[in-house]
Amino acid sequence: MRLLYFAWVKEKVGVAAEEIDPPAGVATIAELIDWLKARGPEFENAFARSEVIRAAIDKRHVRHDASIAAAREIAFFPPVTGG
Amino acid sequence: MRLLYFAWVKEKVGVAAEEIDPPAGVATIAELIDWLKARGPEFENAFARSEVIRAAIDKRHVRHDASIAAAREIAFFPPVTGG
Amino acid sequence: MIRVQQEDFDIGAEIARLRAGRTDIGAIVSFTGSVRDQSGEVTDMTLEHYPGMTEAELQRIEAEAQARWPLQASLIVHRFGALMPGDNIVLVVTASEHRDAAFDAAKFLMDYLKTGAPFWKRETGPGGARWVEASAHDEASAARWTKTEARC
Amino acid sequence: MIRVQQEDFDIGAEIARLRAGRTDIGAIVSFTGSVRDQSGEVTDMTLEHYPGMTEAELQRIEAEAQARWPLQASLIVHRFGALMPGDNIVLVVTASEHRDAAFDAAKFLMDYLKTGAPFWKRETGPGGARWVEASAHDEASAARWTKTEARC
Repeated sequence: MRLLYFAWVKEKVGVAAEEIDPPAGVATIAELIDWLKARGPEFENAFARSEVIRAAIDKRHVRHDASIAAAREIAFFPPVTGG
Repeated sequence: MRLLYFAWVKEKVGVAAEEIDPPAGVATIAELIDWLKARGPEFENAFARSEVIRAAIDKRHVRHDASIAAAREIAFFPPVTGG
Repeated sequence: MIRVQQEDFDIGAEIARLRAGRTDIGAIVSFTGSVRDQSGEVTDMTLEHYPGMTEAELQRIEAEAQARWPLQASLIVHRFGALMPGDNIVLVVTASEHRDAAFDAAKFLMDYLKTGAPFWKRETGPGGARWVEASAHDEASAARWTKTEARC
Repeated sequence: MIRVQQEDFDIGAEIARLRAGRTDIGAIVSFTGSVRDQSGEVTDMTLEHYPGMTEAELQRIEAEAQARWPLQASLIVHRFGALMPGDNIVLVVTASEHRDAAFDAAKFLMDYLKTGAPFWKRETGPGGARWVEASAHDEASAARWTKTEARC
């Protein structure tokens, strides 16, 4: 699946997008965040306060308990500040 | 003092403005309306439902119990419908 | 600022003038009221007003809004005379740092203007001419601003 | 209708296009959000967004407003990219027969857009660049529309 990062999440992880293939046990957004944090200090840092991180699956907002089973594109970003 | 009439009040009384000199006993808007109604059928008709008539003294909205003692210009009109 | 005029107004130009050269404004709300044909029931309209009192009332209403909300600028333009369906009647513009003040003040200005500014609409339709009746809803809308809770 | 674009918009032209040829509209509300310099604290701003999701969210929010209020027309235009103090960021326009629907829908669109549309502001000032923090007030403003009582 494809991961996208925006705003300071992108700055902290150091990339805008990447393809990942998490193990079968990673079933939800929350579990995906935990898996990402174990990949290195830049992910550990970006997702340190995971409760403020927002997520979208296939361009729709989802909660951290959402299943990622059918996801093609998952995005992580801070609370939005448009308008 | 000068009287002004607007909208259907003006149409019913048949004039837009006039100078009047009511007797000393006419002290409030309500008493002025009663005095006007006795002047003829067009006034009787215009002020028949006096509770819907709005009044202004010197270009400020007033209630029917307002004193007309210091009034130079008194206006009568229906509830406003601008905007 | 308030203006009472027979001629039309240009919404974009009015907003542009209000904000010209300013970089401190965060939110601008405009309200435009126009003549509705009401499914053919209205072919034209005449707006009568009370010259002198109209200006005084609009100024009073604007001052009240300026006292209640932190407005950076405000504008009321109201037309009178002969109007056709689709024509502009009234424009209210409010500018503030934040959107709540701009929205609330614009709504307040319209609610108060509707019940206080001495204008009277006379509509002409297929059945002839008639003076528009005041709406109880407008009275209620204006009354909601007099509650202590400020809104609604 | 919704648009996401880098270039500026013309408020007057957008409103004119929305109402062109129509005589059934009674009330038009516009909201314009712009970059504030915040007393010199902001020299420029960059608006990042999530292409594709932004359009989907704005369409979803507009459809929600159309379902809640009897709107005759609506428009959301949101910019992205590099902006300066005084520049326009967002335009919301709503048209309805009556003013309450137009006001409430415009306010709703802004409240929802503020908490749902995937935009992120990065401001630059004398002290450097920083990502703007989301406001708890905006979350509360959006939440008020989910109460059964509809408003406030």
